[in-house]
Amino acid sequence: MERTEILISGFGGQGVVRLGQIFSIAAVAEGLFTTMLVSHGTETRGGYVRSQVVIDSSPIDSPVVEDPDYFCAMSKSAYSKFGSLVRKGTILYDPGYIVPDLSLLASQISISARDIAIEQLGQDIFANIVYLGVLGQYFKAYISREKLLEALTAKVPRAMGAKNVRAFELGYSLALSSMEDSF
Amino acid sequence: MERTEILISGFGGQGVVRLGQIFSIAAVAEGLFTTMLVSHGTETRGGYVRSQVVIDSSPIDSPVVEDPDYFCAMSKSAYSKFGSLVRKGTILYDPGYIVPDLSLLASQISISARDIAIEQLGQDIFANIVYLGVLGQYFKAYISREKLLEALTAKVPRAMGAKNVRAFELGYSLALSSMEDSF
Amino acid sequence: MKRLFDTGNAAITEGAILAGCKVFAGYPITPATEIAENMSRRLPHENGFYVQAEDELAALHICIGASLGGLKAMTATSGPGYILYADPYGWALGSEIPVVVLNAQRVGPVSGITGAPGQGEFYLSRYPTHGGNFESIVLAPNSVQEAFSLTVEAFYLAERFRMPITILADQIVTDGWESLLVPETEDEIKQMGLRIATRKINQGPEFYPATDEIDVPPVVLGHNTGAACSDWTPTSDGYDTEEVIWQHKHAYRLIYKVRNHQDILPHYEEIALDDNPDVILVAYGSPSRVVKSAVRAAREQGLKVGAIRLITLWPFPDKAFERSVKYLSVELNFDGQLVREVQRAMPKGSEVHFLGRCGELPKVTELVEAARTLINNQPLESIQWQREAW
Amino acid sequence: MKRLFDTGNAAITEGAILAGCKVFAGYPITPATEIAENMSRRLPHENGFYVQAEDELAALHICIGASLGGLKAMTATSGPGYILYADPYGWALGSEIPVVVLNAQRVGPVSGITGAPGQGEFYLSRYPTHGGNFESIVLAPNSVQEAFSLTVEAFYLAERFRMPITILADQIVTDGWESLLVPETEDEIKQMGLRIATRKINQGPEFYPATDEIDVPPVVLGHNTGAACSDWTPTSDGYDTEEVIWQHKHAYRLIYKVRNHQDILPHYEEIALDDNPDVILVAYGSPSRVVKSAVRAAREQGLKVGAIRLITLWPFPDKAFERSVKYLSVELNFDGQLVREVQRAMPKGSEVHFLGRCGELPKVTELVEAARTLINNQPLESIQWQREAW
Amino acid sequence: MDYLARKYLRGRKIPSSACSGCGLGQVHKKVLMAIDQIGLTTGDVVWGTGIGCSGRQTFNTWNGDNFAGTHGRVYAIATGLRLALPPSKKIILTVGDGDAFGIGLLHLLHAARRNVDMTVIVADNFGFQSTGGQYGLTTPDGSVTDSSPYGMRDPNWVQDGRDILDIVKGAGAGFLARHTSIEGQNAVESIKQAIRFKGFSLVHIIYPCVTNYFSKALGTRDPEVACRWLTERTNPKTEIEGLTIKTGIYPVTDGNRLEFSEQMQQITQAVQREKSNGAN
Amino acid sequence: MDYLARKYLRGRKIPSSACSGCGLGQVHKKVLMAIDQIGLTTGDVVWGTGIGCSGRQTFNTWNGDNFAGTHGRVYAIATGLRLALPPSKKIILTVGDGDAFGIGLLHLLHAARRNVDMTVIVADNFGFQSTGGQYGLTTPDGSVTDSSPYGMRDPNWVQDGRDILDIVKGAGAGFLARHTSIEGQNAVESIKQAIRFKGFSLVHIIYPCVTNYFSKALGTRDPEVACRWLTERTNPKTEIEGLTIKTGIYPVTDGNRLEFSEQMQQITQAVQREKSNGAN
Amino acid sequence: MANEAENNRRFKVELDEQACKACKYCLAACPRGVFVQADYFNEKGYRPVRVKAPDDCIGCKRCFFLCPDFAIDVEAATGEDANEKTV
Amino acid sequence: MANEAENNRRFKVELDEQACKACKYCLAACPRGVFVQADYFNEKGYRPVRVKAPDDCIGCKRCFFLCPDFAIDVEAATGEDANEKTV
Ligand SMILES: Cc1ncc(C[n+]2csc(CCOP(=O)(O)OP(=O)(O)O)c2C)c(N)n1
Ligand SMILES: Cc1ncc(C[n+]2csc(CCOP(=O)(O)OP(=O)(O)O)c2C)c(N)n1
Ligand code: SF4
Ligand code: SF4
Ligand code: SF4
Ligand code: SF4
Ligand code: SF4
Ligand code: SF4
Ligand SMILES: [Mg+2]
Ligand SMILES: [Mg+2]
Repeated sequence: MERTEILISGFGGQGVVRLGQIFSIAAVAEGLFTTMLVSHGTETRGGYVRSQVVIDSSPIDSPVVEDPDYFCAMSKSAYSKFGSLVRKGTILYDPGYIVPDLSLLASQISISARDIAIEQLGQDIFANIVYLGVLGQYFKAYISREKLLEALTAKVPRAMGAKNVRAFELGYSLALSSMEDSF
Repeated sequence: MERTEILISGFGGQGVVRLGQIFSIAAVAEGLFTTMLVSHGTETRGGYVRSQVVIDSSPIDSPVVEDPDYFCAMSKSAYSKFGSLVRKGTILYDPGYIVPDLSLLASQISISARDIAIEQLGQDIFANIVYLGVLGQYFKAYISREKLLEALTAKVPRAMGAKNVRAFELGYSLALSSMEDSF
Repeated sequence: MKRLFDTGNAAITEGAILAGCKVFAGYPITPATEIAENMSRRLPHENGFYVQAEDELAALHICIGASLGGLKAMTATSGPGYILYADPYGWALGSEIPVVVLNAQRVGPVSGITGAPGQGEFYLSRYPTHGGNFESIVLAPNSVQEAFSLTVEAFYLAERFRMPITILADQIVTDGWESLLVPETEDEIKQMGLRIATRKINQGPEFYPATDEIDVPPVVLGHNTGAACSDWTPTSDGYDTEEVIWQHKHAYRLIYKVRNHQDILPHYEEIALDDNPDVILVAYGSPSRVVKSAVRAAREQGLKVGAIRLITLWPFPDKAFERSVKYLSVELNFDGQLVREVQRAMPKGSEVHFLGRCGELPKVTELVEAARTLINNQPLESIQWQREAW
Repeated sequence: MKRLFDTGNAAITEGAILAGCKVFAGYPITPATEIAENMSRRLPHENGFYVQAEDELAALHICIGASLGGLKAMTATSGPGYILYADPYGWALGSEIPVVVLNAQRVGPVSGITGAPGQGEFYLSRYPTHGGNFESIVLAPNSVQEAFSLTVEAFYLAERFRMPITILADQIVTDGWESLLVPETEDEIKQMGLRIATRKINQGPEFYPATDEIDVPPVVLGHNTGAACSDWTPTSDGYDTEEVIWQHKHAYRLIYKVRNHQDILPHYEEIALDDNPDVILVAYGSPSRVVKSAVRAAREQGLKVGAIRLITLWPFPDKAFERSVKYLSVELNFDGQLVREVQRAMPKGSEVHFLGRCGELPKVTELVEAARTLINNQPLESIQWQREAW
Repeated sequence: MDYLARKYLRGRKIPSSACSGCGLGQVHKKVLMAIDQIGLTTGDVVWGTGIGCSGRQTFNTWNGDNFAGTHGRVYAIATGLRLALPPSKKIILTVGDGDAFGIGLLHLLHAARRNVDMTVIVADNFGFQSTGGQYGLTTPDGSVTDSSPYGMRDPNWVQDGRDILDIVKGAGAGFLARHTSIEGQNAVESIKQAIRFKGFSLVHIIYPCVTNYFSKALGTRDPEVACRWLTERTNPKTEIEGLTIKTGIYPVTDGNRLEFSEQMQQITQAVQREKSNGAN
Repeated sequence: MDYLARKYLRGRKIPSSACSGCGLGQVHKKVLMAIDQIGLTTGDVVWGTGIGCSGRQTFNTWNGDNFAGTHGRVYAIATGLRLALPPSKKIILTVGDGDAFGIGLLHLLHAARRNVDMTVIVADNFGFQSTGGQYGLTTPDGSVTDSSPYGMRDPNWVQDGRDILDIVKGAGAGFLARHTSIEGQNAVESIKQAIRFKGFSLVHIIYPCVTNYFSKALGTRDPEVACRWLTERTNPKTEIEGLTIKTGIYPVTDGNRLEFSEQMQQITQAVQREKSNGAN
Repeated sequence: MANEAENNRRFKVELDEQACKACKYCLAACPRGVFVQADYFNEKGYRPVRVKAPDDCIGCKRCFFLCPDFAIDVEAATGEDANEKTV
Repeated sequence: MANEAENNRRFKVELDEQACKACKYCLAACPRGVFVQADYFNEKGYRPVRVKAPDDCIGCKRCFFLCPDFAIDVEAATGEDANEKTV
């Protein structure tokens, strides 16, 4: 597997870090080298949160995502701040927060994670796990569904286990219609 | 006047610094450049105290006394610590504390300041001002008796003024019999 | 061997515990707080103690007191706390007491930016306290795995040199997540080249010998050895003295026990230097990861570029800079600190340049362009900003 | 003009009062205590205040608070107190508040020797706090007269650069007694080249402009200008921000307001350099007095020796070291600090050597012999003691 | 923005970046109500803050002059500022519990000893919250926090017979009071008395941190649950296990000491009088 | 040397380099008498000191293990040492008034809060004497010293209704007492109780500094004059102007708190017990 | 903002919906049920509380005291400033 | 040191004259005038106090309590250690 960069960003409390963490744990379990950088605005909640994940079959030098293959854009400010960074990759934006800027180079796919979470699971906090499922689809060749679910159940409170798995499945089976290129 | 170095040392409370200070104030009053370094053992009383005075008609570079022209040795430990430093100069030792080591290069003159102070003034604390008088004799050509007395009275408590002047006169008039060379 | 995905802070905690750390005293500060949190959870299981101190000054003094009683101890902070370590750090240097100090550098000065990386304490880690007359040992990890291994190494060196050892990390290394291998058996520990030293006790009567030898057991109180250690210049049996000759011997020992044993300290890493490159990038900590990517990217574009990655920052490895070449120091500060030591150590006829960023890592593209600019003998862009007035 | 015979500490007090110092907050420590004592006696007569703080950290913060309210302020300490200034020193750097800080260096590390001279804080005075991204201004007097004039100059520079200025003295300068001339009239002040700046008040709205210009009035609170200053990176109107772009501007200003105005800082002194001597002694502070005597003594013995005496230590005057020659750095420490900057700044083909003493000044004879040894291309004796094991 | 914010605060940081449900704003508002009811203007007050959530959310909200000190040091800066400001100018400091009762306690006690005219508002959220929620000096015994996963056992300043206000009173503070952020006008009245007091005054106000403290200690971020927990323990009629909060004015022995900057002026005047009539 | 010195002290620093007439030795001797009368040996006590006259004169006189901390920090070092030493080992600290009540007060109060088993002997000579005699936190109001040439007006910790022992008591100290160095066996009895007490104990002992304090404040270095001054003001029957010294045991509210290192051990054992019976 | 037209009320309750962080202190504290949480999101992504029944307000100012974000004004409708009169 | 021969005394007072710093606490405190200041100097340059009238000692131990330099021992002459019995 070549060096692949994933950028995930939104506002505090959306589980941006949790999403990157679960995905990475699954990658490590598959024997891949993985790095994740987390940065946020101010010390308190509410600022922007960004996590940069790099996955590679050989040791990773720079952990900085400079040319993301995938960008999970989960809030308006994240999209406007990092959208232009994506050149060859794909922006997976949540229409619940973002009106896409078509002048951007990257191909863009709408992932209505927040609405799916609210409609199917009653709370928007599961949107990040819907995204997990979507990423799972893109990386099917390298990271198995089992390893993703294993990592997911290990990381979420037991009481919320079922709803999280449900959210994952919804993302994993989401029709990515306007997806131009697929692995 | 050439660069002239005076070393004064004894134990805490003997007025080693006061002696150097009064002598220097008189020298400055005569328009001479003067430096004085003070160093002592530990922070508390009782350690050795040393003052190094340099006098010159032009600005002084090194304030360190490396080859004293005069060494007022006022205690046993001071004499044993610094006696060997004096080569071309004269050691003025107080026999009340010191048995002179004749193997030393320097010419040595006994100044029984402590005994004079006790016998004539009832207290050994005036020994340092007897030494002031002795130094006054050696520097007659450069520092007047008036400037020395002026500096003395300005620096000692008024109540002790008379006794201090008396101690100075005793030193100033002391027969320095074994004085080989004189200014 | 355990395969984990965790942060530098977690790796540091596991490394310390593997090395035998029994006391962690600290004070919360971003980005080092997680070490304290991990320790408060893990140490009780290892018969160890987590102490939350009233401030950083007390935190390092509490660690030193524990070490003085025979327990291995560690503290961790960032810039604003590191300067409050100066007093205890000096005490541990002078009394030769083993302790490990971690500084997760963030953007300064003052509170600067709390959650972003900086490298503003390069010189302060050499002179973390007043007075001079001592040498310092400072190790700089650039990954989660190395944060683990250098923490184990720091405890090892602290015992052998009986002195404080600084781990100079930055926010990317402590907060960053990476795959991490943790040994579970003695063999695995050896395989990973990890070194662990057990605490010996100085039985006296000579507690402060005027020698440059290491492996002199530290003073440990409570074993009735009649040991004495203080903030004053010590005689060989530990009395306080104001004599210059004892101070001279004390300085000789504090300086040369380190300078005469640099061979056992971790060595710097050379990257693509075999073909005498035109430009050598110099870095430590997280920027060195981007530097490695930049060397590969530059080589792909036909630029003869290499790199030197420092691991032991102090004593500064002069012998790494024997080549006469253009050096480019890449640092997370704007005033340029590492660059001055490269300029001092490099042979005459070479050039030194500086690329400073702060609060974010430089981009691979930026470093490749900088190398190209130098190869073409043009001035670096970063120097222009001096004339820019916003 | 008054002709006095007094100590460096007395001269510093008079210089501060002449410059308009109204608040001295300090904590007792040898050898700086006498400044506090003089201030407690003199300031009430000048409508000023002496405050004895609970520790050095509070002392410099109290000075900064007074300056923040519009009063010129100063504090003084030695090594063990200077490290406790790191937190407030950083605050004054970041908030650009004028204040004068004196460090009377004594022998270290830790409590070392209290009443003897050292020069262990050369690098610490450049990096007195964490975080980097700033330049420092450090002045080093070598006599009682210069302690007086550089204290006046420090207050002047503090106002124009609106930042803390460090006077790096040593125990010989502060405790030494010398003849001292003190001006009594405006003309005499001008004759002696003394510069005094009055305190201006920043009316906003731009309190932190991203410019390298000096003479930007400092923030003063209590005049209802709506001013804001903090420990965080400031926007131009003083808000706290975590944005990297503002941090970049803040760093640019803290570095380049100093680097781009070095011309108004006191220049180094050159001694007997006209005939391109074989050896140049380099020193600051009290050792430089012995160096001057040694140059004359060496010349008398036919040795072509000169000297460079630094007055502004930081920013380090690289241009003083443009000659290709053998340099010998004479310092009051054993680890060698000034020597590293000479090695960094000197041109190719020159050599640098180090002669370290501590707790006492070197002898003139020792320096002359060292110069002779270097002229004869032999190794310096001081390097041998590394191998000596007592 | 309400009328208080429009009258006294700068728009840019209102509403603050505090979490939803954070009680800090309630503390902030009570201080502004006290200032408003005394009739002070922005020019009458220099506002200082510590760091952390309390510092970050109140710094540069005041439309007059203001400053933020480093952790625990604002009391020393204010002491120096006091010497330079005219006595009429008020100094009001909003700080955190860690700032005042942890790292800054030495400077706070010495400011009280010197009776420096300042009003310290300690916004107590039961620990170091801006660094992620570690226990502090007022965290209720047994609480689970990020740095006490097995329940906090470190003796605090507010239980087991200890009361930090006792210590501050012993240092010489002239006016002390304790309230919670969810109390009403009675808390505002205490703050008014503190601001009016000519010397060192301190008001300890406990407010709910829902994101860190209450979410870990009570397992919920719901502000209502936090309010109920606080109300139950404030001046409880019945015996209740764990922390109880007695609010109101905390009696001090003698409130009319000479103020610090006045005492300093008196020394200067006495010395100059003595010199002028040639006494020495 | 007398029998106490022969039994417990090292010859090299006895007699100390203290000035003639300095009362520090009297404090030092009372501590040794207490140790002797309890029946402790040099192996039972680790002795720590501050710096200054009190530190310099007592450091490395104890023939067992001993250490000297930097100014004001020995309480923090002792806290760490407490974790490593067996509970039976006593920690005794001899420190100065500036060390304990000035720069070191934050660490001292937090050591008391944690109830760390140590005995702090504060040797109070009314100021910073080793640095030449500046006024300190216990210097009597109005005293002329090197840093108060016009008479000290800075409020201290021991007059005007303030008592530093009140503050230390508020912090949680388990045993407190005050004596002067010229008192007799009653002072030794208090020190014995302090050493026996399992937790934080402090004995404040005032002694005459003849060289700096009394020479400037009373114009004489004569120890007898200093003794008379102290005796007049110790437990005075009649009203007397200025500082008075009430000696004896200073009542604390509750003396039987869990000791710091015991509490730490309990956490470790509780956590390991819970883990072993698979609770989490 | 609340509707200006209803001027026969004794108290005017205004709630700044963009400043609101949906903490619902006001909602829980109001004895008259004047508030309700909206179903739309404000700029910051919170579903703000809005004034549902302004007429029922009795001017107790509990909401004003408890709102951490300076988002609620309660004034006596008759123009004379109700804020001075304390509860 | 005090003369060993006088063994019919109830208390033995020993004074280490080299350790003495002539502070005269003992001299002032002794109710029986047992001490006097010598006219010679000891090594350190002090004129030490010496035991003038050992017989008059009543073992009150005031001198022992007040001597800052561990220079005085007061023991019951009958060998049984007087120090245990406190004043
Ligand atoms: C010397 C120093 N140590 C640590 C920190 C890190 N720090 C930043 S905010 C904070 C929390 C302070 O707690 P508190 O004063 O209670 O404020 P809160 O965040 O709880 O409102 C800390 C410890 C710092 N800024 N400076
Ligand atoms: C951080 C620091 N500040 C100042 C000093 C200087 N200093 C040395 S001894 C001393 C006096 C301390 O007074 P106290 O504790 O009362 O001891 P004393 O000398 O009076 O016995 C001081 C301030 C120091 N050693 N360290
Ligand atoms: S972390 Fe707690 S105290 Fe800080 S802003 Fe959030 S709720 Fe308020
Ligand atoms: S200065 Fe005072 S306290 Fe210090 S040794 Fe001398 S008499 Fe004792
Ligand atoms: S003032 Fe009282 S009744 Fe009116 S809206 Fe607010 S809480 Fe409800
Ligand atoms: S109290 Fe204020 S911030 Fe909270 S829901 Fe009500 S209006 Fe919104
Ligand atoms: S024990 Fe009492 S009577 Fe005997 S010498 Fe001592 S003071 Fe005098
Ligand atoms: S009390 Fe002790 S030191 Fe003082 S005079 Fe008597 S024997 Fe000598
Ligand atoms: Mg808090
Ligand atoms: Mg003292």
